[in-house]
Amino acid sequence: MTNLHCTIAGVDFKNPIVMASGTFGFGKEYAKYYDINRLGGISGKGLTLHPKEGNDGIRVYETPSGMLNSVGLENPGVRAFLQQECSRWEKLDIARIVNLGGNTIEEYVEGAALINEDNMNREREGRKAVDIIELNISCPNVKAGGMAYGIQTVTAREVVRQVRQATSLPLIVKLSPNAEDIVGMAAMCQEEGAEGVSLINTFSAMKIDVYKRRSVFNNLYAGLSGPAIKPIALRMVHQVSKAVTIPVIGMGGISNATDIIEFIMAGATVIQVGTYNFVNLRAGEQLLQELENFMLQENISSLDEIRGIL
Amino acid sequence: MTNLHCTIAGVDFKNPIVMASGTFGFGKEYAKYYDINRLGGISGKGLTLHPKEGNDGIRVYETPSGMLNSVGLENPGVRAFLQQECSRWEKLDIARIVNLGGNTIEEYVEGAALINEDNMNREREGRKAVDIIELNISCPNVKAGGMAYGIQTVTAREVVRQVRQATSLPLIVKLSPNAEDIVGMAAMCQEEGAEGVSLINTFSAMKIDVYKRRSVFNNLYAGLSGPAIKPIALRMVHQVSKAVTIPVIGMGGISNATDIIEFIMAGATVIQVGTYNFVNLRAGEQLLQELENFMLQENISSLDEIRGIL
Amino acid sequence: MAEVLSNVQVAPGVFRLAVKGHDGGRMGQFYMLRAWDRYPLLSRPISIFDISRDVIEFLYIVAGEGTEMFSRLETGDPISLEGPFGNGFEKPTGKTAFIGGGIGIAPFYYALREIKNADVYLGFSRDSYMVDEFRKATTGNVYVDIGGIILNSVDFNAYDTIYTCGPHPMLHAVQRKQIESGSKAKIYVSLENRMACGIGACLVCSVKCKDGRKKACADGPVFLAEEVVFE
Amino acid sequence: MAEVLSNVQVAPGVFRLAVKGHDGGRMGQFYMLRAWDRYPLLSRPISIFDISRDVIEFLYIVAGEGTEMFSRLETGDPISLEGPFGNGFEKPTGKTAFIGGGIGIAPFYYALREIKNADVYLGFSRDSYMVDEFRKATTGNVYVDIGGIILNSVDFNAYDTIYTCGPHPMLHAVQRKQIESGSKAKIYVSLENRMACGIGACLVCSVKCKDGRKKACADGPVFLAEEVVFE
Ligand SMILES: Cc1cc2nc3c(=O)[nH]c(=O)nc-3n(C[C@H](O)[C@H](O)[C@H](O)COP(=O)(O)OP(=O)(O)OC[C@H]3O[C@@H](n4cnc5c(N)ncnc54)[C@H](O)[C@@H]3O)c2cc1C
Ligand SMILES: Cc1cc2nc3c(=O)[nH]c(=O)nc-3n(C[C@H](O)[C@H](O)[C@H](O)COP(=O)(O)OP(=O)(O)OC[C@H]3O[C@@H](n4cnc5c(N)ncnc54)[C@H](O)[C@@H]3O)c2cc1C
Ligand SMILES: Cc1cc2nc3c(=O)[nH]c(=O)nc-3n(C[C@H](O)[C@H](O)[C@H](O)COP(=O)(O)O)c2cc1C
Ligand SMILES: Cc1cc2nc3c(=O)[nH]c(=O)nc-3n(C[C@H](O)[C@H](O)[C@H](O)COP(=O)(O)O)c2cc1C
Ligand code: FES
Ligand code: FES
Repeated sequence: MTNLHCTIAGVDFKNPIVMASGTFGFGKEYAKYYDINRLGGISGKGLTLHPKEGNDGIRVYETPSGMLNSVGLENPGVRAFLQQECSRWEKLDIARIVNLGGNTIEEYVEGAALINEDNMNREREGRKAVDIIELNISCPNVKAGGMAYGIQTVTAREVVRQVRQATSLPLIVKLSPNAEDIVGMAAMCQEEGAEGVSLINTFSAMKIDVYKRRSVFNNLYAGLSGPAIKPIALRMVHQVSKAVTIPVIGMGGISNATDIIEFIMAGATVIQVGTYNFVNLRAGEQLLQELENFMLQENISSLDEIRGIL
Repeated sequence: MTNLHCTIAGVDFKNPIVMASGTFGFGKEYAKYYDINRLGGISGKGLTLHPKEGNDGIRVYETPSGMLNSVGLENPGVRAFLQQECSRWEKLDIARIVNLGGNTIEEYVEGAALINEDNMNREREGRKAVDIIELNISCPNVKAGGMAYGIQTVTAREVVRQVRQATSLPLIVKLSPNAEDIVGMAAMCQEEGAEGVSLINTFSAMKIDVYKRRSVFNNLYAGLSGPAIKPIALRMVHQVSKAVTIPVIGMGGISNATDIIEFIMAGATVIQVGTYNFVNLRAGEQLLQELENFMLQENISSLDEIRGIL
Repeated sequence: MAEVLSNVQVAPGVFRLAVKGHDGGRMGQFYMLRAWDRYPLLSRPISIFDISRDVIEFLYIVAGEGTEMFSRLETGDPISLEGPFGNGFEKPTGKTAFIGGGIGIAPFYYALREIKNADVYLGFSRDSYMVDEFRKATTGNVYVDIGGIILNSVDFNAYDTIYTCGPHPMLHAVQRKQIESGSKAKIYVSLENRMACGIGACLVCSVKCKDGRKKACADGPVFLAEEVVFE
Repeated sequence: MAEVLSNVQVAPGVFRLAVKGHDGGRMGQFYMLRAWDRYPLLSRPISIFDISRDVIEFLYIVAGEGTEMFSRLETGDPISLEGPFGNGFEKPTGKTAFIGGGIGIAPFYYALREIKNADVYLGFSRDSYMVDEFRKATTGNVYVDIGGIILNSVDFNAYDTIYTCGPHPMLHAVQRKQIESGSKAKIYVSLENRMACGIGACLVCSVKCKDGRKKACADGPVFLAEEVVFE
């Protein structure tokens, strides 16, 4: 039998396939199409302390083998999430990751504290709904905060440090490929006590409407994701995995089992699938099947045999 | 009539279409397929002071809408270029750019000095062969030097400064998207007296052979180019154009007239075409035709009308 | 995987595609179509043009890379269909009009199977298509305009329910005309926002409405004209 | 743009493609083929299988995305062809053998039009194809091996000129066998390096040779076995 089991900070993942933040809602929509309890985990839509309307204007644009998005962190806010989604999340038998963004350090900290408190209450009642906080300091689509925190290690350190203190939940930090030094950033997260890092978020990128002579996006730049960026994402995951001892969650353009195996070989503990959910509604099911087939065929009984082999 | 004429540091470009270093040899091969004198210019294969063998093993791998290359700056060396290619270059009626790499500052400087001297001799005889030096501090495919100089602004400054002193030819610096701060890098080049910057070189990226359990490339990482990276390249060109007053040469994934117009609107003075040469042997001819059509259709009489409009 | 039965050009650049195998759908709903493996990346949202037993039909115009690939489909080719998605048209009350601009006429053909007596307004910029089919499909009147503004032909006060579908500027004009005419009709617009997931998970198809953000794919594509904030 | 005349499966996954319109070519040369617009990015190098007047033929095996797209080509479809590229086979002297491993047999069919009496060695891993055609094309002998090692059937000392084409390990073995056998024949290998430009401008197809770097696309694909440094 192939063993796909993985662990991050004591949290079990049945398999390495985790759905990426912002591409899977809070799981409800895709649950209509397949049993999402078969996944390794899900990372919910990025939350901020206060509800956010997101960006006006065009929010998506296709590029060669990729897509630009400018959602701008539209979300119902941490409180609404805790009230409206957690009763469903507590029944999910997978690793449940809350993706947390913010405009100011205070917002990040207050958001994390709220999630933490709610989680402790729930845990007491035996109905935990959140396993991990994924700190999003890398969203390129919001004006204030967001990625601003994810560019320079010194700036990011303060956010990570304070959020670390605000929660007893395992903390992973989601890194931006736009960071000046992504390896240094990851090392900083480890120093500050994060239980892991996830990478990469989208690349800051641009599309100009040459007829209208303006950016397609109101927010000027947008975030590039999808197969186009996979070769760069893989390199970054490899570099970061070599530099830190905490688990690395790898992502960026993953669309098939080979991609997953590459990220694991590059050192990732688990991986996330984002844009590919839009290509195949049943991406989770398909990838799991492909991954099992690959491991049987290549005679790999556990991912530990190949993790970080490069 | 549409006017496609552009100028950088007093050098005339009949049109903004310049062939990118490493993708067009020294022009000889493509000259068999169309009249390369119709181009705006060409940037020759990257040279180093001493001949270089380049990398062993696989040197190219296709990715979704992109390609990885690991040529490793194979080239005949500056002297062989001056002896073997310049007699052809002196007859070219286009902007001729020498792309210069190096392993050490001394190599860069000596290479630049050699080109400079040769050029002065030729100029005296009225048979100039080189119009611009493009300083390549951004090649991700060589172990020593190359990109190493292009990551941190402080390190790059020394190379730019010394090469600037070693030549009286116009100097443009080719920037790496892997730079920690590409905008700061460009600003530094301006400060150090460069006449322009060109961007972007390839992204450091990776491909793993999951069956052999090793990198496809002997050199571990390779350089990603092609349409996949265009949205990121365009954003970088826009950012840099806003930050400097010297001309910007934009490139990365350009494959049609719309792409060219986008880069010009983002602020580029001229653009370079790399990977697309492999898609269409007559890329130069095709793009020029498309560009003229676009300008007629959109009633643009000169690129100055739209340059940097965003 | 479904199978292409036919793919016929009905006007320059406009095709009628019949596919065997579907999961049903109500009027005004759409499917995400994909006739390729990896490239282009995203599937294309296309309205249901008609459904009968195991055959579903689409009417599409070649607008870019994806629809161009659709246009090359031949009988027997495989095609992937996900859907039906979206809210679809609510059952109308009273006298009903369908106003379609260009390819925006597509969803109304199937709607006529349920609302058999609606008046139909078809506006085309150059070539008209499917006009005869529409004439046969309704017991109401069919008005056709080529090269003009179809909205000018419609008396908004003559109907109890009006469904509109077409390019963005037309739908914006619908909203303005509703206000100007003081019409008491229930007036709907069917929006064509760019989409990725198609099922409400990614928020890229957001529609700014008077009472906040809605999703074109899941809350729409059909909205009351008055609730949309056009930009 | 050239036009597909036929595209016939001759064995599982192996196709013979006939195209109308070409720019000629010598034995051992290749074309860069492209049957799509933007994706995949690069064109695919394929050897000339045969040429007659305005028709060129290719023999290819489905190995990935691009050749899979070739396999779906139908009569009348457009296809882009650039070439001929490469050095091709030098005119041989004396008794000549062609040794092809798998799809590596492709270039020898056209070569037989010039070297009509060569012996032909065809090695297949599972299914054989084109064997009858080869038998008809030569006045020499045709040897076929399925599932074994074709090189074992060849006496390197029995020929003056030997051309080989096939997978990398086979060509490496050719070099070793040349040394072991002490053969005085001129022995050539035709390499299948990955390519981008196809014309000698990009240096990605580099071949390490005893006297330095050469380009598979422009200096090759045919090299003397002894000059190549196999890795
Ligand atoms: C709910 C809904 C129903 C639709 N029904 C029909 C129909 O019945 N018939 C028909 O011809 N068209 C319909 N459209 C529009 C159709 O989806 C687009 O014309 C098509 O996606 C264009 O794809 P392309 O690859 O040809 O163009 P490209 O410009 O190459 O597409 C690039 C990207 O932009 C998106 N895009 C481009 N134009 C549009 C557009 N107008 N609307 C939405 N996305 C767009 C594409 O989906 C793709 O992701 C509908 C759109 C929506 C949202
Ligand atoms: C000079 C030359 C002549 C050739 N002649 C023939 C022939 O007559 N018949 C035939 O079936 N094949 C031939 N090949 C091999 C053929 O080019 C590859 O099988 C084909 O490119 C694979 O493309 P793909 O998209 O199906 O595979 P993919 O693996 O999807 O291709 C990905 C990329 O790798 C390259 N690639 C993958 N495998 C090879 C390979 N073996 N050689 C070169 N590039 C490769 C592709 O060109 C493409 O750029 C020849 C190769 C060369 C260099
Ligand atoms: C539409 C969309 C919305 C996203 N929203 C978020 C978000 O809210 N928080 C976050 O951390 N990442 C967000 N991302 C980034 C993805 O989680 C992921 O990091 C990125 O898309 C790269 O992976 P992929 O190429 O598999 O999509 C979003 C991506 C997309 C495409
Ligand atoms: C095969 C190959 C070789 C290259 N060699 C060089 C080089 O020698 N010097 C250099 O500055 N850039 C080199 N480049 C980078 C290109 O000049 C260009 O910056 C990059 O490919 C992005 O443009 P593109 O997407 O249009 O190819 C090379 C690129 C490729 C694909
Ligand atoms: S397309 Fe994803 S929410 Fe509508
Ligand atoms: S493929 Fe470009 S030099 Fe050979």
